[in-house]
Amino acid sequence: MKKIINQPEEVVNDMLEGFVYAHSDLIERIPETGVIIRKQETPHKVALISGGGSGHEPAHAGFVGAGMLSAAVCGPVFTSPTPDQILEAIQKADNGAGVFMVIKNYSGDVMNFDMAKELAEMEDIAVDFIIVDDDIAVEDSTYTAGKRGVAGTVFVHKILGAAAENGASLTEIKALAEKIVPNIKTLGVALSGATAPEVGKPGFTLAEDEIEFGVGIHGEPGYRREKIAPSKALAQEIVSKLKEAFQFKPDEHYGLLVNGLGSTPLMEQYIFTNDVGSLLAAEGLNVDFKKVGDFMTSIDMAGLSLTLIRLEENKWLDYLNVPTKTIAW
Amino acid sequence: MKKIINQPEEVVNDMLEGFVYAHSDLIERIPETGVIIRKQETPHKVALISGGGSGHEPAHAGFVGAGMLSAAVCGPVFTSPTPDQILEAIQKADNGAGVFMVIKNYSGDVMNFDMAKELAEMEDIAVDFIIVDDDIAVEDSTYTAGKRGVAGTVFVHKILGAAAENGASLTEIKALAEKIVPNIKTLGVALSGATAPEVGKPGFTLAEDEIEFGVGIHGEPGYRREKIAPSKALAQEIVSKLKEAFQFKPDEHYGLLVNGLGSTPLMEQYIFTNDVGSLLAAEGLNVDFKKVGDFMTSIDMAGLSLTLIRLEENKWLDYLNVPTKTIAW
Amino acid sequence: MNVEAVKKWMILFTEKVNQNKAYLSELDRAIGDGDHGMNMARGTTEVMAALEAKNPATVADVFKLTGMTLVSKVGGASGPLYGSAFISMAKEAGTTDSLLAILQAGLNGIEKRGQAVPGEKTMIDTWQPVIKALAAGNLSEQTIADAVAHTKEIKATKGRASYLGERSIGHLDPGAVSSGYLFETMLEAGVTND
Amino acid sequence: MNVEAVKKWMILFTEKVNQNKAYLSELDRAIGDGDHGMNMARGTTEVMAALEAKNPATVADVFKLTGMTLVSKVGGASGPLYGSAFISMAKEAGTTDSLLAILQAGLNGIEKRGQAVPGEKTMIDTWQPVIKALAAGNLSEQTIADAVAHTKEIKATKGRASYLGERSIGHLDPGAVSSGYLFETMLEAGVTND
Ligand SMILES: Nc1ncnc2c1ncn2[C@@H]1O[C@H](COP(=O)(O)OP(=O)(O)O)[C@@H](O)[C@H]1O
Ligand SMILES: Nc1ncnc2c1ncn2[C@@H]1O[C@H](COP(=O)(O)OP(=O)(O)O)[C@@H](O)[C@H]1O
Ligand SMILES: [Mg+2]
Ligand SMILES: [Mg+2]
Ligand SMILES: [Mg+2]
Ligand SMILES: [Mg+2]
Repeated sequence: MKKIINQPEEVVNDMLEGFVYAHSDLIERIPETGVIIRKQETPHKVALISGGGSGHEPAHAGFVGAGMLSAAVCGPVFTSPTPDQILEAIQKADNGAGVFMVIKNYSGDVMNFDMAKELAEMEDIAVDFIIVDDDIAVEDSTYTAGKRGVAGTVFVHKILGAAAENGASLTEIKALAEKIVPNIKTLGVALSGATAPEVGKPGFTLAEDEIEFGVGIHGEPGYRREKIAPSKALAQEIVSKLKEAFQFKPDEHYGLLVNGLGSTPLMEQYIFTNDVGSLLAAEGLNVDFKKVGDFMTSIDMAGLSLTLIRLEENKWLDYLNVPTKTIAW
Repeated sequence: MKKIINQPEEVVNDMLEGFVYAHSDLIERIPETGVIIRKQETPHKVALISGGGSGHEPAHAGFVGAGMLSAAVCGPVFTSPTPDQILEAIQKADNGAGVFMVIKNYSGDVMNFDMAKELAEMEDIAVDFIIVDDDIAVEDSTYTAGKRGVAGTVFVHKILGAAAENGASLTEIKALAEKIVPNIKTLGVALSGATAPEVGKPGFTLAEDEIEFGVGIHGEPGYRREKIAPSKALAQEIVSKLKEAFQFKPDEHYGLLVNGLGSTPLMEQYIFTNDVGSLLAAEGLNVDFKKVGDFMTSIDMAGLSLTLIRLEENKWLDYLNVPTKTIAW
Repeated sequence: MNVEAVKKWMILFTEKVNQNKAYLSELDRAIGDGDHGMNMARGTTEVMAALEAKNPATVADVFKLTGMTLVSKVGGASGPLYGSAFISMAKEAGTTDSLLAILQAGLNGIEKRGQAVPGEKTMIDTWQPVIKALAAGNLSEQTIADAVAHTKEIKATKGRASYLGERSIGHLDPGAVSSGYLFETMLEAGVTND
Repeated sequence: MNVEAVKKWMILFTEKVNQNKAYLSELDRAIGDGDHGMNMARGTTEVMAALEAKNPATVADVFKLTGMTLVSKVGGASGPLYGSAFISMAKEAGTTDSLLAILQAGLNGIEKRGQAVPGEKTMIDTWQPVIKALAAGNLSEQTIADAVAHTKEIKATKGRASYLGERSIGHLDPGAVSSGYLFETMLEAGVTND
């Protein structure tokens, strides 16, 4: 493991200190916690909070700011934050209009945020939440933990953040969340595993000519390993799976997010984007919104994911387009 | 080499196509060229252009837009673009107020941009330029090619871009450029070499526990190889070299840019930023501007660089802070 | 139930977890994300510090402090699960002295929090057979070891390991192993039903 | 000077560069950025296409088309340098038939464009000795080979290799090697002073 760090146990603290140092105009850290909170909160609006384990930078702290999150709760690397930390975020972010939590579907995140909600309700803070489960690599069934929450979560932050900034109530945000989440789907491909600093070795290893489709953002395994193929072929595989999941119909409107997993250069991300664009055009889809870059990473994993959102309402596109004052959107 | 690409010879074209597909609201490509040009140019202002070999994404095309560049000329990977391509950019970007070129100090870039200038002048377009040589890893002397131009170039784009947007004349921009460039200095450290797709293997290789200080952004060698050390120690080495080059005096005002070289995750960049911040504070410096992320990469090189700009005038800070409409600033 | 025995139990459990920190993480690396040892070691070490600092007087208070500490220091899936177990055990210990009833309350807490049932390759697959054996009067190191070992054969349907589907078979569940330590040290500490 | 011989020269040079593309890049990987073979192959191949398409009638026109094509297709450092060389040679060829004067004009073009002088480990260190030998009437494959080989001993002070300082010693300069091919094929094609 070759990393620019100090003590592996201190990576999250050191990183958050650097984050606050670099962005003190926009955000601050609640002392002694992993909570990053925006400096100027719009009064009387619903507070939107998110979080999870660290290692997904710029998520989630990079999305704290006007038009997106009110606060992000940063747990240890790949480990959900604890309910007391989430509670701190809820208490500080609440403006009296209630708090909405965006939770990625991982057992740990769901349980910890749920406990925090119970604690907050004991203090009469109105809390609601949505569980994002956009990763179509995993089969959904009532007998499993269900699909995982991955890069599509960033669209949820953006759209709900814009709605909250716009004055939507907690009930309205919940309703909007329940409408958009089923319309967001993601599939990723990894070229290498991620190395968590305290673990010191990659979560999985791939041969020099191997890739894996459908990996999660914590090194969870995917659905198929195979020989590396040209970008066009990777795009083909991923788009075809998304096509099946969405049941593409010509003339539908979509937004796309090509998301680097941590160590894949922009050059490759744009080449892949180009191939995806051709395939979506061939399906007769309108792609009204596009975003390319590192948004929800897996530390130093090489690879990328493609997220599509079906824009069932024009309003969603407006929400995606409205400017934010955040570090990473 | 494991990369998400199609034909290695086509990477630049494919990437530019993806770039245009993703950002058609802001930029366009001059057909059959590697020139990315902004869609809405502010009338009657000096056009600012830059460019060089590809492989430094998001530089330079990511900085095309209101408040920064008018156009970026993208050559083959790590190879300067040719004078005819640069001429196209000059011709299309010119608004009648002249064209200012920001050139990184590499023999190839200097010669090709210089030839383009000669060609443009034959068409009565007023062209001036600055050569950026911020890399203090290389000794400057009249007997060498001089210091290289690296990540500090992004500060030049930002400051001159803001000045141009503000209506500065070609002469004023030249004068400003000559003032700021000697106040910008950069030093980098690599954890791995970069692999150009057509070359297929890294420009240099480092052992699993080795790093190299002072590498250039095309895999040019640095000044020292040594065992990997904690982030604090890397920051110490780099800050001490910058201290010597600037001759830090307490209470001076600086801006900083921590720049990832391509495959180094944000987690590491922020940890390093935190260590740099402590060292600069200990020197009694005021750091009024901070930027962290991938700005001038070297394809998939692991490592980062630290750029400091001494803010001799308040105006420079204002120029750094004014918002842009670009993809990557 | 003797409060000193319960404290000893917590001490022995912490030691056992810390001795096996790397092993637990290694098990988790195979079918999860490789942090279960780190999570449990961090949590139990904090429990030790809290118990020393506050020196709770009753069994219920020991369990409560343990549960609250685990909830606020472990994170991940195991934090809320072990935390909920101990908090439920604390509530039960306030009204009864029966180890069986207390452990059953703990299991209920886990099941409620994690929405899982026996047979899904989780810590529940240690807790449930242990409680059954305790009820039948034949809880031993062997019954615990058997329960833990049995998780190897199960296909995971909850927790991170469920993403592996069939490929989770053949691996021990890390949470089941750490729960095995919990019950082994319970026996060692002499915490018994009577 | 014979226009057919000059065209043959360009064809042979293109072939030689393409045969040695990997070798030139390998030389550049050691002390530069590994693309000299790619750059020169791309450029000369385009020169071939341009010469075939336009079929220029005079020596000056062949040089001019070659120079313009190299300038607009090679990029990097070698593009403007070789381009300037051929464009200067074209100008000279318009007024004289002397190979010596023409090559000297080419060298002047390189020196002006690159601001370098002999002894800096660049292509100039092939051009200059070759021209000197031609003037003395003893240009041969051997004098060319010697000039190229000599760049091994020089410390680079221009171009990318200069960043290596002392470490550039012991390596051939890629541009000097490709210029070696230029003059070898000039002899092969029978382009001579008379
Ligand atoms: N829903 C659940 N119900 C019961 N136990 C669970 C559940 N989900 C996970 N577990 C247990 O938690 C263990 C993993 O804990 P840990 O690695 O600390 O958390 P994480 O999975 O968040 O990294 C699993 O081995 C399993 O025993
Ligand atoms: N200033 C200069 N004057 C003359 N020749 C030069 C100069 N700079 C570089 N060269 C030549 O160019 C060659 C490198 O060309 P190439 O690799 O194609 O370009 P780049 O260095 O831009 O990658 C060197 O080997 C050297 O011979
Ligand atoms: Mg975890
Ligand atoms: Mg080059
Ligand atoms: Mg785990
Ligand atoms: Mg080269």
